[in-house]
Amino acid sequence: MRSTDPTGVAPLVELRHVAKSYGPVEVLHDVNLALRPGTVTGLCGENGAGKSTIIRLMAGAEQPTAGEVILAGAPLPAHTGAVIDAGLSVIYQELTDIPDLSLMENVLLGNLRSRAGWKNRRANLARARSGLQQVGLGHLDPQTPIRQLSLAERQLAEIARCLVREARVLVLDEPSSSLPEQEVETLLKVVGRLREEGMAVVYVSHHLDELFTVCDRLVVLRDGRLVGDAPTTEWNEESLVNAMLAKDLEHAYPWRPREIGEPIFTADEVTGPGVRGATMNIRRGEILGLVGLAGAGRTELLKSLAGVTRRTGGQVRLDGQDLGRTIKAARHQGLVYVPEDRKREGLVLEASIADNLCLGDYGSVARLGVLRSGAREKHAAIVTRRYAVKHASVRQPVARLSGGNQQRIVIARAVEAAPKVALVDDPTRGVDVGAKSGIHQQLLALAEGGAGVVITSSDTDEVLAMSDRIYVMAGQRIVAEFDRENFDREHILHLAAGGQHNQGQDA
Amino acid sequence: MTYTHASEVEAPTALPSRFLRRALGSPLLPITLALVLVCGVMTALSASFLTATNLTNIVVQSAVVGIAAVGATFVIVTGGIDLSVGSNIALSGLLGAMVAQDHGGLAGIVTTLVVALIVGLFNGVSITWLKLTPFIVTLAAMGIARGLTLQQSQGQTVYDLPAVFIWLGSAKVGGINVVLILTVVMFVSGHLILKRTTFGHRVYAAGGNAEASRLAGINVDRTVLACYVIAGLCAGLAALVLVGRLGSAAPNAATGTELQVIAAVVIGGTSLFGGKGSVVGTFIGVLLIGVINNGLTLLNVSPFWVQTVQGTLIFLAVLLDSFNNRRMQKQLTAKRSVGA
Amino acid sequence: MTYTHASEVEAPTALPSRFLRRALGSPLLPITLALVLVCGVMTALSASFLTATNLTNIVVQSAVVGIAAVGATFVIVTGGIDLSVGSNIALSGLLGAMVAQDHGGLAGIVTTLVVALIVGLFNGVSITWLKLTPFIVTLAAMGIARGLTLQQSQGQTVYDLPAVFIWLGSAKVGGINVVLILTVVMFVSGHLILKRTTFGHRVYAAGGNAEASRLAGINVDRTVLACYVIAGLCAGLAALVLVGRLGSAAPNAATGTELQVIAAVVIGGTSLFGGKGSVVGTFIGVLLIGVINNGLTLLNVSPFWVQTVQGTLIFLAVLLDSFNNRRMQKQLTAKRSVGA
Amino acid sequence: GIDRSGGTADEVVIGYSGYTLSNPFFVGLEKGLKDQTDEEGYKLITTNANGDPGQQANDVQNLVTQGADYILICPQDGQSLEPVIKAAAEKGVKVMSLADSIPSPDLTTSITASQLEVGRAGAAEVVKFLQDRYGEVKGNVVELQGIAGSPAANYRHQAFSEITDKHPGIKVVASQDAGFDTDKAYSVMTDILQANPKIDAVFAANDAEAHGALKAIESAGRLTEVGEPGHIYVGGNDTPPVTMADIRANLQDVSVSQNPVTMAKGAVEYIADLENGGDVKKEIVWPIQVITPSNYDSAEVKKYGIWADEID
Ligand SMILES: Nc1ncnc2c1ncn2[C@@H]1O[C@H](COP(=O)(O)OP(=O)(O)OP(=O)(O)O)[C@@H](O)[C@H]1O
Ligand SMILES: Nc1ncnc2c1ncn2[C@@H]1O[C@H](COP(=O)(O)OP(=O)(O)OP(=O)(O)O)[C@@H](O)[C@H]1O
Ligand SMILES: [Mg+2]
Ligand SMILES: [Mg+2]
Repeated sequence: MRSTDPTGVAPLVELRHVAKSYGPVEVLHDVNLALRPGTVTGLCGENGAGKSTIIRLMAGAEQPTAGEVILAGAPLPAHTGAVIDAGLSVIYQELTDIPDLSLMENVLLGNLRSRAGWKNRRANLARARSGLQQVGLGHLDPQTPIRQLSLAERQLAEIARCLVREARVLVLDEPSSSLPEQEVETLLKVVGRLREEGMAVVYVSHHLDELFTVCDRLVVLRDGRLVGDAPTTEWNEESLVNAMLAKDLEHAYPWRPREIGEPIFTADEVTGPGVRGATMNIRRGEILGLVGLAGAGRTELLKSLAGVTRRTGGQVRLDGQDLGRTIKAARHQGLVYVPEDRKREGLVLEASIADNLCLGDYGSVARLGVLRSGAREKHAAIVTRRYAVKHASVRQPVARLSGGNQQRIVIARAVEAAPKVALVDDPTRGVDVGAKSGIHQQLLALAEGGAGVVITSSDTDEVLAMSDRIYVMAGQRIVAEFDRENFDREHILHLAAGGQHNQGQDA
Repeated sequence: MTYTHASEVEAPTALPSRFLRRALGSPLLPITLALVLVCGVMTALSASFLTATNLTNIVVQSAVVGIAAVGATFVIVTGGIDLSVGSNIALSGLLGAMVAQDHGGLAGIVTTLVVALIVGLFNGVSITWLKLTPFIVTLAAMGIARGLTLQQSQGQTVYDLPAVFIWLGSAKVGGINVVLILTVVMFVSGHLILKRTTFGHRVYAAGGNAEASRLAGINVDRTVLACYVIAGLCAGLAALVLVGRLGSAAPNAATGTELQVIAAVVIGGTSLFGGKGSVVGTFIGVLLIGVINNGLTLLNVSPFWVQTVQGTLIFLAVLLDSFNNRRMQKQLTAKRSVGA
Repeated sequence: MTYTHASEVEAPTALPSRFLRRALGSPLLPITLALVLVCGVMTALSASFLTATNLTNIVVQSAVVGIAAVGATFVIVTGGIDLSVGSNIALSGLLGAMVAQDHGGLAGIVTTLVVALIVGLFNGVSITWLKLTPFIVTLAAMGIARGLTLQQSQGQTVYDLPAVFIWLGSAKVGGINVVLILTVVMFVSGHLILKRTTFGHRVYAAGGNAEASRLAGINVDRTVLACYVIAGLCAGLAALVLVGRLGSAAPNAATGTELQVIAAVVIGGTSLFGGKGSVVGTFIGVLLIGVINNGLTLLNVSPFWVQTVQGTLIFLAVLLDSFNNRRMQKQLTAKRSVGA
Repeated sequence: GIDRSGGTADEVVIGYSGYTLSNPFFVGLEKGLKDQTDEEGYKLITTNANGDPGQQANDVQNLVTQGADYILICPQDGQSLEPVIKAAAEKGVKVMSLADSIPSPDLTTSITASQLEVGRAGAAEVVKFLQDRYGEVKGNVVELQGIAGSPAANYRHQAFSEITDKHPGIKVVASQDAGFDTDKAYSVMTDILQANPKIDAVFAANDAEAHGALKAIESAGRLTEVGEPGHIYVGGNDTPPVTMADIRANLQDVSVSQNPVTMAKGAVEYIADLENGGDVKKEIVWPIQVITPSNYDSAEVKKYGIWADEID
């Protein structure tokens, strides 16, 4: 049920002829946008289209180079704090939590209740709990240090932070990119409820189904220009994709049958932090999927296999040889690991694109330990073109790329290393619909070249669509295995959930 | 969820055990144990160590570094540093002493505190408004303040000071040194401000991730500025203690104190990268340094060996700290996985 | 695509202009301007300043700090710090001198370098294997090394050293001081290692994001360890220069040098948080400090004012740096948007 | 002795608080103390404040805790030790200053060479040198001061100011802080030589500085032996081994020596007198000796003692 478009109501937020430049590049051109109470506006566009930039302008985190932003009839205050006080709250694309603080202090960041400056512990705990409950984290102790939580949990905590602020306008920049299915449902329910309460919501996502489920209106951005703005009912997937990419999307998941060889990688009863037991193998030329619910331990398993965390037991062999205990050794034997948290584990944010692309693997850019002059830039120019990374210069810090383009850098570095085995955690997080298939193509090409590829994703359908075989994880164990011909979504999800339930019983 | 959550365990009846568990789980436990260990060794080796007078002496002797370190904890939690603290102590103490001679002790005390505050303000403003690096700003302030001290004193020690001015550093109230009381008050209030107020929350947030804090609406600049002002004020109080205790203000006073102050804070577990740390930790760090210095004199360690032994003891203490912390972490991890 | 790719702009024919553009766009431009400005003022005020001898003097006087600062740049780029450099210079210089007296200059030189390397190794191993904080480890090393120096020398200066041992610090080759040549060689090779080798790349990566670097297959621990060893070796070379030019090794040599070294590196734009910086910047930082010290002596500024003036000049230089950097950024933005 | 905690009841405990170890003069003091306390059978406890007056106050306090009967202090800044000396005296500890004076009424005695007199002796040699060279007191003189703000530096600067006030012919071409440090003196002197083509004499606040100045003169190519025409006079004080070597090599003109070894021995002998019921004067001024290349072999100097040779 969607309320009718309340065009008659005065807008809460208005962008008038807004433009924004970073150095040489104008990334937003003459954007006009109005947000009305009780409406969810979906903002879509390919990576680097300018979505996050619009959002930073609305938050007061950056100032437009032209035009103005109006909040509730008045010009937007120049400071983020004042904007928040005026009732506009933002969830940024990248996590903005503070790892050393507790969950509670993060949820109530800059927003603690106090009496004459003294924290009101009871009230704050209650507020944090209620915020956490709304996003389905009610079971967590608010005093836990937030660094102990998984990426998904931290993303939810970020949402809880906005909910406790009693905002009138809520802006969510790809809130679902690292969330598993059930959590996305919870999130969409919360957004629906907030709309009923009369809030104006902006929702950014690369998942079209979410946009069609929750949004009243869809606004499309292409190369910094508004190219479409209409009620959701007037859009369909095809027209939306066409507006975003200015072309049709051929086919979403480019899976092809392939010659699959003998096992190249075997793990026998592996245990480690967050892994209670995994026996598995990967074959040459195979794409292997790991399916599980949030916290099932997929990330932890991949980390254990790669030697990122110390394995406490079991045996891992690659190409017939014992795999080294450190990531460095594993890397040397031809294994790459792609982390899910690109900002913290994948990139040196202040370093340039070129530097990030050759990080730790100088084969093509150095001879005898000496970097070849210009080789880094040349290599980067080739790779960024191959992966269609939208950038101004290969010398610019990778921090200045849009989220989806940063993700492409992380993937590109791994794939270009031509590994024997690639462990890829959530490869398309934050990547637009157009580029997703590009990344899938790269992974497929890697497998076709004889490598074994393991993928996980917060989007189970992606894993099912791309894999030749899957393992189901539950309760930090591998509980089942399916070949592609036996993929049964309902059954698999049932096992993933059931596994966890069984595990809970035997504890 | 497969983890044991504290919220389930923390029944209100389990209060004392909860306190115990928290103390045992504290990251400060190992360094505290190291302190206790050092004290134990000193007690065994020297009969003079574990006496009321000597323990009071240790605190009184550590008071200047300690009080300054309370302020430095704030600064370091923001991810900053204050190299000017020693010079600030010298300058504010000297100017206060000069004013005290001419206009009385009270005017002197006010002068000392105002001067110290101005130095803190200079640091804070340069760092937040002018966006200069804390290290260089406070290094420059260190040179400027020491230079002004020399220039104002013309290299001469100022002595013969009014009783009011030296009261803080030399008086006793009911048999207890005022310095002792002041030190305790400073540490307790520093701890409460950092842990129990929203200002303290902002300090940790600003140090943990300035950008995220700014996006969450925290006025990071104002928070950081306040921390440098607090550090300045603490240096002023430390100056009053030092001048009071020595009965004179020397132009070379507190040379090198900045390093001792930062060392105490860092040994106490505060990270130079900001966002982490506590005044309680600083207290333990200050005591550890104080006990080692005091103990080595009591044991009549040859002055030629003192620095080597000091360095080694500090190294061993933090080594113990790190081993214990890692063991504890492992145990905790193991327990979680099993207990689930 | 609406973006100007650097690769499109950089036609191979535009080489000289490309160099110019890069130099003009360098973040080091403003601090270099500050240096030039200070030099200009000194030239105007003192006729002796802009002479070949004096300029040589400046580099020679700055050589100890400079050579040590090359190593410190590596350490600081990893996000670490080395407080032990001054003590390391004293200890390695002293032990080398003692051995040189008994077993000849060559044995002395080897001793100095080996001792300095061992101190660096101690720091590096404690930081990477034992996971201790650089600040505390090197603080402890600073105390231990200074203590050993005192203890070994029994407070005495060692003098009357073989010619070979003091060659590096005192000889001239073809009328040019060997110190000058060594300093230049150290800076150039430090620069090349950091910017042109894969090792240098790993150093920046480790300092920029240790976790991401580790996951990308970089042995972060080994990289960091190597940086501390390099810093140790540089301290050893600095010791040879110091002992050589004084013809003697004093137990209190190089006291406080660590602060000057770190200051030079930080003034040169290297971030104490790691991941950013350059040896070229350090060179400019060293020169800036050297020129200021030299100029103040030439101008015979009163000792009571020297520190104030030094502090003020450093403050003004970095202030100019920060203003210019911000203005430049803005101009660049404006110009490029117009040109785009 | 009074037994407060450590030590046996009849053992005499002597505490010594020094303020630095990295200068041979203080090593000489410690040597004298150690030799003589061994001789008398006393227990000696030594501390080193590393140049920090606050730490020195702590040290004195800690020496009291350890049951010292006598405390000998070589002060960094005498003024700042008054309160702790008072507290020590109140507990019955006899406190004496060694090598430098402390303005405290609670001192039992002070055994010092007047630092002002040391400075004056050196300054008088500069005057004599200029008089010899030009027939009148005139010329270009460099003053290398000690650590700015330290009492010893102040006294020497005061002595130097006295002669420049008295002899307007003396032109002070440079007056800089060389921090009692050889390398700093080297750098500062290098610059001064650069700025001043004509220099007659260097008045250094101690011999560590004098040695650095000599090295700077050497590397500027302006080093000549004492007595040669155009020689730059260098004078300092303390006479540690390095300086003794420079004097013997005929490179340094003058060093004003205070013999720390005999001074320290003397101090312990006074304590022995006190223990034996004797009485000592409130103030004992230890003699000083000017040592030059022409007199170091003389009977006078031999009688006074070249302490550098004793500790080497
Ligand atoms: N600080 C900056 N400096 C320079 N360019 C920037 C900066 N921030 C963003 N950009 C550029 O602005 C463009 C728009 O980025 P933005 O983050 O708004 O994209 P987005 O639509 O959110 O993309 P994504 O879906 O990948 O998150 C990108 O090309 C990006 O490289
Ligand atoms: N070192 C560790 N020791 C114990 N538990 C950990 C550790 N690291 C993470 N965890 C916890 O393990 C759980 C599993 O997280 P993990 O990231 O492996 O799940 P996942 O299956 O990848 O799910 P998703 O990434 O989709 O959230 C999380 O709840 C996390 O808090
Ligand atoms: Mg974005
Ligand atoms: Mg995961």
